[in-house]
Amino acid sequence: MSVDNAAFRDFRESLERLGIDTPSEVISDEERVRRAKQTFMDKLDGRMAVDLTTCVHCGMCAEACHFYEATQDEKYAPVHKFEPLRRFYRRELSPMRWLFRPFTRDITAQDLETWQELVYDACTGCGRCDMMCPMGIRLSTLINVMRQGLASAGLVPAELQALQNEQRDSDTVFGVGAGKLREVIDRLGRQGIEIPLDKDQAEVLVLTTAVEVLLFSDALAATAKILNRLGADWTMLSQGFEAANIGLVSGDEVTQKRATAKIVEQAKACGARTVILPESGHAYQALRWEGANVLGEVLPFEVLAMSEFIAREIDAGRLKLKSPANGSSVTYHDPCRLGRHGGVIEQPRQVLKALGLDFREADSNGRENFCCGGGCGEYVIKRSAPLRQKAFEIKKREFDETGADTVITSCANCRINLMIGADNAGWQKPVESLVEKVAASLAE
Amino acid sequence: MRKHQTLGVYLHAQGVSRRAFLKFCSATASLMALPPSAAAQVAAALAAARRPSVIWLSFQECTGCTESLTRSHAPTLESLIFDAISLDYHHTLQAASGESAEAARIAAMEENEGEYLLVVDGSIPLGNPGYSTIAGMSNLDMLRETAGGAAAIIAVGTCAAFGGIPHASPNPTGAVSVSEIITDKPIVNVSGCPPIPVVITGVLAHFLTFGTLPDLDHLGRPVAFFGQNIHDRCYRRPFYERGQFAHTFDDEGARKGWCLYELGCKGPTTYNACATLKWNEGTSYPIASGHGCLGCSEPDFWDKGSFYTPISAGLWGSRETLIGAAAAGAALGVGSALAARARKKKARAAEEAES
Amino acid sequence: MTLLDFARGPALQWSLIILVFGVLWQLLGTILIGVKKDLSKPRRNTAVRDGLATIATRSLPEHQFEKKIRFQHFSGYAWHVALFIAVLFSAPHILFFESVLGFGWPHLPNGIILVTAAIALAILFALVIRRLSHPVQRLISNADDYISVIVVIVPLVTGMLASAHIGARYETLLAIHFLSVEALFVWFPFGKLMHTALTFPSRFRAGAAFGRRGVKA
Amino acid sequence: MTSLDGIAVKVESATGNVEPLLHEIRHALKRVADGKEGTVIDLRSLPLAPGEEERIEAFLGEGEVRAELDTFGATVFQETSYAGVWLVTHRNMKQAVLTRFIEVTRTPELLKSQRADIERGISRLEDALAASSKVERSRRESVAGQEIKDSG
Repeated sequence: MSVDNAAFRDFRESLERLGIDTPSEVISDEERVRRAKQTFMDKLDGRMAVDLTTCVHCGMCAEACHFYEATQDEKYAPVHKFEPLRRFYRRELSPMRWLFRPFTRDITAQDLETWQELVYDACTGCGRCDMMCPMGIRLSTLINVMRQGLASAGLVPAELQALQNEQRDSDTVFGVGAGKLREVIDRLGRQGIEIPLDKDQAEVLVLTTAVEVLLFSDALAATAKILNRLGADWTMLSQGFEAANIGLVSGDEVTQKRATAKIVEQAKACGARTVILPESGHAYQALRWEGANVLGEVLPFEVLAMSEFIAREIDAGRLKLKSPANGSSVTYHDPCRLGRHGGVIEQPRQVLKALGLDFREADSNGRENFCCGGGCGEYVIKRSAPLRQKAFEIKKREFDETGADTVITSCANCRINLMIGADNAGWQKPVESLVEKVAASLAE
Repeated sequence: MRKHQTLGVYLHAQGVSRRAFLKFCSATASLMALPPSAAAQVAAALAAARRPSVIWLSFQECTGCTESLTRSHAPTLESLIFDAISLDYHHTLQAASGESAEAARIAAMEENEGEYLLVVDGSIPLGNPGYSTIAGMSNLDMLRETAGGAAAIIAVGTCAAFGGIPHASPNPTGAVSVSEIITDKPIVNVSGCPPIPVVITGVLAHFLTFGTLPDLDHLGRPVAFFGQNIHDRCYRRPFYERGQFAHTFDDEGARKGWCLYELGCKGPTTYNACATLKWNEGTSYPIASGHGCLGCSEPDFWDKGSFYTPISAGLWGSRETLIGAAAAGAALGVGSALAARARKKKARAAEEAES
Repeated sequence: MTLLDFARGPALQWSLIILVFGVLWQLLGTILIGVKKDLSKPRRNTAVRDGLATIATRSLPEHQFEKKIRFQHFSGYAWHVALFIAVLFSAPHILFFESVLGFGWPHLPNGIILVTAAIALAILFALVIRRLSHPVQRLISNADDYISVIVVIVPLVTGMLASAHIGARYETLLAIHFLSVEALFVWFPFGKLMHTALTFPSRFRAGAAFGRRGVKA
Repeated sequence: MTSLDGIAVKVESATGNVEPLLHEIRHALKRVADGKEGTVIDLRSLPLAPGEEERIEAFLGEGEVRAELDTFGATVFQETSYAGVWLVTHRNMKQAVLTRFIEVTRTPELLKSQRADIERGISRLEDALAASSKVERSRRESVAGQEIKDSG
């Protein structure tokens, strides 16, 4: 069901072409370093300063990282991934900077280039190390500052840079604009699934992502079915449907802010009190937790992930489900930015329980879950494919250990990455969407 | 006793039996902290020893050292050894006075040029020479003159050995020890305030017995007596190991005779024989009497803080300096944080301008 | 002035001045850089409770991670506990603290202190060997790590020697012990030993930040 | 001592030196039994807590022989209840203890008559004998003279 194999092949092929013709900006080494440092200076805050000072170099964070776990290569130790940032801090921002400066090597363009691989190819910002650190250091936020600095220095990997440029310049991702959305909505309409588009006013604004439009339209259909069943006053907007935020993952603040502003503007215009995000981890982080902060204003609506919304409606007794006939066994993969970074951990489990499925928890789960291996835009970087595949083996082993027939998740990116990993490994277990599972079990 | 007689001949002439002499020798060996088996060696050496001339000079002192020696159990072994030397000058003890006393000193120096022992108690003022004089002669001049022909010098008491109480801060007379003035003669420091009398006689006995000075530690003190600290030889040491301490002078621990470390005992850093030789005819010593060691045989013992400050406590200045340092650190911290904020603000503005 | 007088007097005073001065400089200079107010709507308003919980829970074994870090975890516990016992409950130390702070507390017998100090030392050596041999730790270690470990090892060793009166005269051992601790004081504000002061604030903030998103950190 | 007893000081100290000392004595005694050299232990060279010396004394007890030497004050040789273990106490003329030794030997060296003293004794004896024979002779001579006188 749910995934069109031909569409999946096309999508994988388009990924192969991504970034090939992205013009690379010509920047001198000095300028790269200057820009990176300027961003570091802007982004490093007092909390990060405390973290950088309190680190005792115990190296335990390595044990949390799926890339270290998969390769045992010491350079993938999370603490090592922000080493240039630590040096920058000691030289330029720490209270003892003038004391440390003579003893701390300055960062060079070479450093930045070396670290590009470590922070883009070998870190998905999953934050598992944040949970491990005995000092309470939030390593993922420090690595994110590294990404932001590298983005300023023009060192985003070409594939991600291409996506970022596209969203920054034309507000589309993977070429999915209003036309493509309408096409899908029309197709679904013909199947009897009605999606209200561009209503002037609506209680609920529903967003989707390019990946959903291209690959997982069943998930979009499922969302529509559920909202329609609830009789919600909802709409999608052809000028503000894209929940994906490439700026967040590439580290480019301008793109991030622009993508967020667009959603907020549209939501305000239609008077939405609730904005429902599609199955996407980073979209949740971008709007739910960072939206207000990048815009510098409190958002005038509540932001819910679809899984969170469903759980609430079930809990309130508004959404009734029937048990699936076969009672197949499932396990749930927590998307990092929904679970560990987002706090949506219990809700999907409540939903699975309500579906009456034989739910089996994997060895790592919830706040300690292992990343799918391709988050934070990493799955588009061709160079990192072998590394991702090694990390996928961890997921595969854990999923197999549960004995569950199906892997359920609630993030299109996780889903794609797991599917690519499975495809490469010849692994047969289906990776499905939570929303689709719910839509398929709506009580008559 | 004629000066060039051997001690053996002298004692024999006095009708002292060989057995009595051996008793004397084993007691002497014991007081020199030699093993009992050394008694025979001591006997042989002493029998052949010649009677040395001794000149005793007292400078800035309280006569406590002389008192310690002479008020000990006389007539005793110590006095016997004292008898065995020819004390030619000691202005407190000698009968002669005035010019005849000084004449005795000059005579002894001339007669025993290069062979006499010089004993000094008290420190020497280097401030105004008039601070301390004998027969119109400053201590410094008298020491230099008398030391010139001495075979060796015994600095008795902490004043002579290390400057002692006159040397204590602010040292108004500019008092110094013998060794700070005389550098070309062997000097034995018998420190203590006062020194244990048998230690004084022990050193004399050693000189008498072997004609040499005993082995000295890095402060010029005889290792035999100053080789171990009070703490290591203290009978209260087991309490220290068990962590049983008296906290005040009248608490349960004090009554039970527990360790006095917390009450400022300087035993661990004080090298002397008090814990084994004891005082008052072997009766007791300060710790046995319930008071911590003051460390009187160590240099500058008067200036090392309160006698009642434990040695593991710091002798640091004042809480005010620390509060000052804290205030300065806090100011610098706040200042650098404000500077960091300013730099961040600038970077932020530049970021926004460039994007 | 003897070495001990120097160690107990001016060296102690200056090292304490540097310690207090440096710690406040580092602490305030770091924390006061400031954090932007988070404008997102919190899932729950329990920041203080979550922060405090994380301070506690990061000291507990965690199920998911425990199997991989058991050695470091328990050696870390043992090292810190042994160090604290040796530092805080040795009678001479309490007298020292009393001279600085103005109050004291009960102590443990010398033998127990020596054993715990020996345990602390053994663990520290094991951790140093790990740092020198484990690829990750070797990669991420810098001069600070090695200086910090040395300024901690030396006081432990000299303290044990002074307490057992082995190796030199007591006052020399005591002076060296004092001086080594003073070296620790002087280094403290400038290196990773500051984790002593910053770990709990760091954990608190992590707990509060994750807590407002509804995640137990 | 009565006034000191009034103060409630109860010293519970033990240096731990007593038992090792007693063992040392046992070993020394075995050596003497094997015909080897004796041993002298200077009690002043050991740190002892108040009462410990008395404990040693009480442990060793008193044996068959007690000898006293009277020169520069009294010296007492007390064989302990263990034959071959002697407690030797040297006192000065004021009866104060100078030194105390435990001698493990058949006879303490100082108790034996010394060669020099024996030699001096011989000469004194000879002198005394000579003096006494001179007296005898003169007495005899005077008696003989009287007899001559009487017979004359």
